Amino acid sequence: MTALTAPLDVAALRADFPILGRTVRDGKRLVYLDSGATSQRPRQVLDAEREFLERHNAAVHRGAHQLAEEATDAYESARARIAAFVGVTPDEVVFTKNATEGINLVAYAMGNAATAGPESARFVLGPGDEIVVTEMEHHANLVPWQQLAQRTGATLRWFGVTDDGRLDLSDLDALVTERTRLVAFTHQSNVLGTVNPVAALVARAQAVGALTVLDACQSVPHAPVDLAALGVDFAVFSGHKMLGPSGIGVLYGRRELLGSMPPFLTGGSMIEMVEMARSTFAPPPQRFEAGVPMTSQAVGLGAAVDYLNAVGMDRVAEHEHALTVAALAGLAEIPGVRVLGPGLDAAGDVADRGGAVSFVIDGVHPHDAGQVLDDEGVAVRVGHHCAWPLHRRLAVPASVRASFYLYNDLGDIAALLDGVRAAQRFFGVA
Amino acid sequence: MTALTAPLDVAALRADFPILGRTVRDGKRLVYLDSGATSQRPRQVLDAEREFLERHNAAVHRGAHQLAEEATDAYESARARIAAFVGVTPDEVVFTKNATEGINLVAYAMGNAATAGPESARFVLGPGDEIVVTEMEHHANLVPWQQLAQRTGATLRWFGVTDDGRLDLSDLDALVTERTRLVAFTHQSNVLGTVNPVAALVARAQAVGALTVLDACQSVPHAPVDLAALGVDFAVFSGHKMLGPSGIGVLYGRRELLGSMPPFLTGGSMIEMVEMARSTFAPPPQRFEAGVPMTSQAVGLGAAVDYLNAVGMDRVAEHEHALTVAALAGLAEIPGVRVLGPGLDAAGDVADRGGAVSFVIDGVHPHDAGQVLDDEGVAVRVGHHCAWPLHRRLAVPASVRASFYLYNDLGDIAALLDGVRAAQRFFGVA
Amino acid sequence: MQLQQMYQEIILDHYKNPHGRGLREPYDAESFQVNPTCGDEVTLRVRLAGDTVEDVSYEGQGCSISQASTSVLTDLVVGRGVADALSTMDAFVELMQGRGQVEPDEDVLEDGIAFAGVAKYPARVKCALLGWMAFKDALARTGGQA
Amino acid sequence: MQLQQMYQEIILDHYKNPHGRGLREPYDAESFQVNPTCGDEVTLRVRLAGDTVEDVSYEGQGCSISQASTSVLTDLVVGRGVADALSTMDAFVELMQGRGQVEPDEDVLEDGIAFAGVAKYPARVKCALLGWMAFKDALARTGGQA
Ligand SMILES: Cc1ncc(COP(=O)(O)O)c(C=O)c1O
Ligand SMILES: Cc1ncc(COP(=O)(O)O)c(C=O)c1O
Repeated sequence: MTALTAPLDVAALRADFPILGRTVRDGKRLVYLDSGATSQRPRQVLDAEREFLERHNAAVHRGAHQLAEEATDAYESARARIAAFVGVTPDEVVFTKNATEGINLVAYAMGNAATAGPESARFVLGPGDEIVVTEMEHHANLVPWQQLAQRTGATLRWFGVTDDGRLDLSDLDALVTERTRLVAFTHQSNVLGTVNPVAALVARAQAVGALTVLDACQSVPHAPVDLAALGVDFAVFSGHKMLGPSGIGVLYGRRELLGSMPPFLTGGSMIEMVEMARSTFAPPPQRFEAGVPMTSQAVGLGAAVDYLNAVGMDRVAEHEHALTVAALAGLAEIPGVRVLGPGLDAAGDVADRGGAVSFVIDGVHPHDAGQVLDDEGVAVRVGHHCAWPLHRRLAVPASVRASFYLYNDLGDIAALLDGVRAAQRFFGVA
Repeated sequence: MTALTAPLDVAALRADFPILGRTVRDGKRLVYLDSGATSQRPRQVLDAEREFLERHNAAVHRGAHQLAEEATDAYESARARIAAFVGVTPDEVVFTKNATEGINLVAYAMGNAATAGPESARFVLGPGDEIVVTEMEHHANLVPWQQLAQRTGATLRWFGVTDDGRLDLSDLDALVTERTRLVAFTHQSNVLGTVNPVAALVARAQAVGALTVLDACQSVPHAPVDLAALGVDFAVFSGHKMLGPSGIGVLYGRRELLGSMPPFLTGGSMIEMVEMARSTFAPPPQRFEAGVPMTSQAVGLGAAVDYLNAVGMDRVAEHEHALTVAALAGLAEIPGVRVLGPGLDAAGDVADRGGAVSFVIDGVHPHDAGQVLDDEGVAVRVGHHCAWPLHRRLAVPASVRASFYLYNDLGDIAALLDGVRAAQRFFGVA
Repeated sequence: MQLQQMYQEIILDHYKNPHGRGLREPYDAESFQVNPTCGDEVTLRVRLAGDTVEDVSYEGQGCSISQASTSVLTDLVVGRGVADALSTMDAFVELMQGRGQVEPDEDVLEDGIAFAGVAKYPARVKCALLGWMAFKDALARTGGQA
Repeated sequence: MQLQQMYQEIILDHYKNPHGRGLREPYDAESFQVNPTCGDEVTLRVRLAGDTVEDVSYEGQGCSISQASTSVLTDLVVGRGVADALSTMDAFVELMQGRGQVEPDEDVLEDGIAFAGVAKYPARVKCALLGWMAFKDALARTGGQA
């Protein structure tokens, strides 16, 4: 891959992240390869949130005093910048506490449609209706749909995964049919790195009139994503995976869908009129933001988006691609290591694959491998990474996952590879 | 009331709150009387969150590396301190994004009980069952129950409010009966300041086997509260109203109830076992905390609780009581001002009343009064304060609310009274 | 004191002596609008004669800003063509959402220019627009007749 | 390198050569336990003779810590009285939850003392307790027989 733009100055970026300067386990340099679970925050994000709290904090959309005005402006300005970051309009962006809540929001709103007014009819599900997911979903994009099916009597079906970690679309037309009401799938697998063919899935879903829900948790932080251009109906992502605060996520919904969808959480700030016996509800996005929201967290996420824009998402993606290729190449050279998900092609490159590299080591349990890596200062994740069915499909109970972000460099990859070899030595398998 | 303890050194406390040092509207000193909507944060809380993010940030309960260990410890230590603050055990404390989510959690879990296993049978609601609320509830403790009733066919009933702003319990036995499955009520009204007789309500609910849900949003921040001693089954409160971060709230549930209640939000970290077709769930509190949680926010709320403990909740309550008495006395002297909720008795004191003072001014709309106050630097809230039915009951469309916290002093009350007089002058009614 | 900027004499005059207040018959369409944060409300009726706004009548409760702006509204639209009234509305909405950056045109907005100061207080913009939203909605409800 | 503290030779020995592994008949009760974060699992059977733990047999997959601790478990409880076995379990649980602050008693825990280092790694405590939780659960399931 030829770099289209100037490469990242990782050393300069790293200086923005205070935590990367610390050491772990008796003075080892911290090699943080767990950004797929949660990313670290640059000073700019921490400062933005603090400045808000020290100067402008107030309840938003509820007060008429100056602080309330300023807080509301900061909150709505963040919404506008975050919306622009993913190519949509502000009224299509709902703040949630995390991506998980966003998916649950859609699932519960669909459940609520049965007892809501006629304008929500298109969301009603029942026996005979089908929801389609994939075998590579994070639990967050699987369990809510299982539960919705259980509550409504709808049927859950799913795409399989091929041995090399791609979605098996061979039965696309048999799986997504006139009975399908919703197709929920991940943009990029948090285990395999696999980037799924959104266009093909959306086209088929649209052809049968099914709604689409995109889990963009692992794509939006790592590459330019234009949700409107992708044509999905709903999408979710989390602030904490993209340099922003924990406690905030985003649900994107197409305007006309949010406009006719019944509410989920109810309470203050999402109403139009309340009487003791009944209530009516505000237009979106307020309809879906009950209670005092994640105010400073929205401001922090706005700053994270500004930071990513300044770096350039194209460059972030290229940088992570280079790290991924290096990791795959390095792991391929270590006997007894098997990578889950797409590997390098004959040219030493790989397409449609992001920077989550999960692997197993013959004779070393992932937990034990992780422990050795930790002892070397290398933070990876071990387990099934909230994708248990995928691990069962790949016939491994668990795996080691290294995941990359803009602050990682080739030295981090080298540390990972050294750690893997150390684990093999420690457990006597090399 | 005789002070039992040394009074607060408000000037010293104020120095901990950076925002209180700012000015508004052309150099006016900020007089922040909107803590009932959201409180301000002391430096100690901001520092705790920042220290966590710069040193220990990681996904909790998901990783085996050192940062993940430290983050998990910080998160669970916060849970333990927050639980102790309200007299309960850590496994009875569920973190939510705000109090509103906590109430919705209980309402939705009850809705889910219909399709969950037999162990959840006691939560199932249907036609003929009744839910009892009060006319003074915040929308957050009203609309979720309206919606649950709508979804399940149960009936919503409610206690009325007397002219002086107390709960009308004259029909307690007629309202809470064998048909009642749940009684939800506020501990302290966010409009009237009224502190409700929890013991009487809990006793009656227990006598008929109904669950109780306490909205403790306005009590836990302002007075010592022992939820276990109160005997309620569930309670909620929000971090942002008690010097803590936005984006975090607490649901307390009695251990045996949380243990048999079906989940609400589903996804990562709340499961026991996941297959494509079905899942089983972790014990509480994890069962109710799906997805990456509000990690740094829990740490911040832990620091807020430490701060409040250091000040002493008894002293906070006494201090606010003194401010409330001063405000009520001062407002009583201004012709044309009518306070909603309990006023001073003959001895110039008032019992069972917290520091939210809402009022109307003859001839000056609350919005206009709020504007004049804002112009003087006094931040109050105007509107129905998310308690629209209560305002309808009191025959006013809206009111002005001043609400107090530990950082307010008698000078702030004087500014409020001056502002009210200024509003009367400006609109030619005095 | 910035208050005078917001509460221009014109606004206070309309507040104290509202024009066209009261609900009148006959009318072609009625709209009820409410401000969800403060409970302020307006019921507004529109009577058309062909393409002309023949009468606007209203009733409601609210702050000085919402009451005055509805009063100004009747001055600006009664007796005008529907298209004309709508373009005046657009100008007023633009002014109100302009954060104090929009220069109002007195020829178009007449007394409405007094609301320029209100536009600097975002929380009050909804107040100023309450009656106008009711007018817009009522016009839409006249449907085929317009 | 702190690793050696955690992975004592005794642990690695039990891991490589587990004692009592395999599922055997007859048994009075069986328990299946899983670690929800990593998918490690154990199926464990208990056979009582009166008040004595006659046999513990097990099968499963997991890391060195969970495998070794289940192996140590069989050494510590087979042939002991139920009450005895449970108090040994309590001592082991106390050690594991002690964050490295609890001094293990070799007379009670024998090879189990090797896990003192694991107690310093909270994320691994669940691994060390997996087999023990299965043992406790299986014992409970023997019900009236015990
Ligand atoms: C009495 C009461 N209940 C519930 C709430 C809702 O709290 P939150 O918006 O933090 O969920 C509030 C505050 O807005 C309140 O004052
Ligand atoms: C692909 C994917 N989907 C969903 C989630 C859930 O995100 P959150 O836990 O922030 O809700 C994650 C991360 O944990 C993820 O990687």
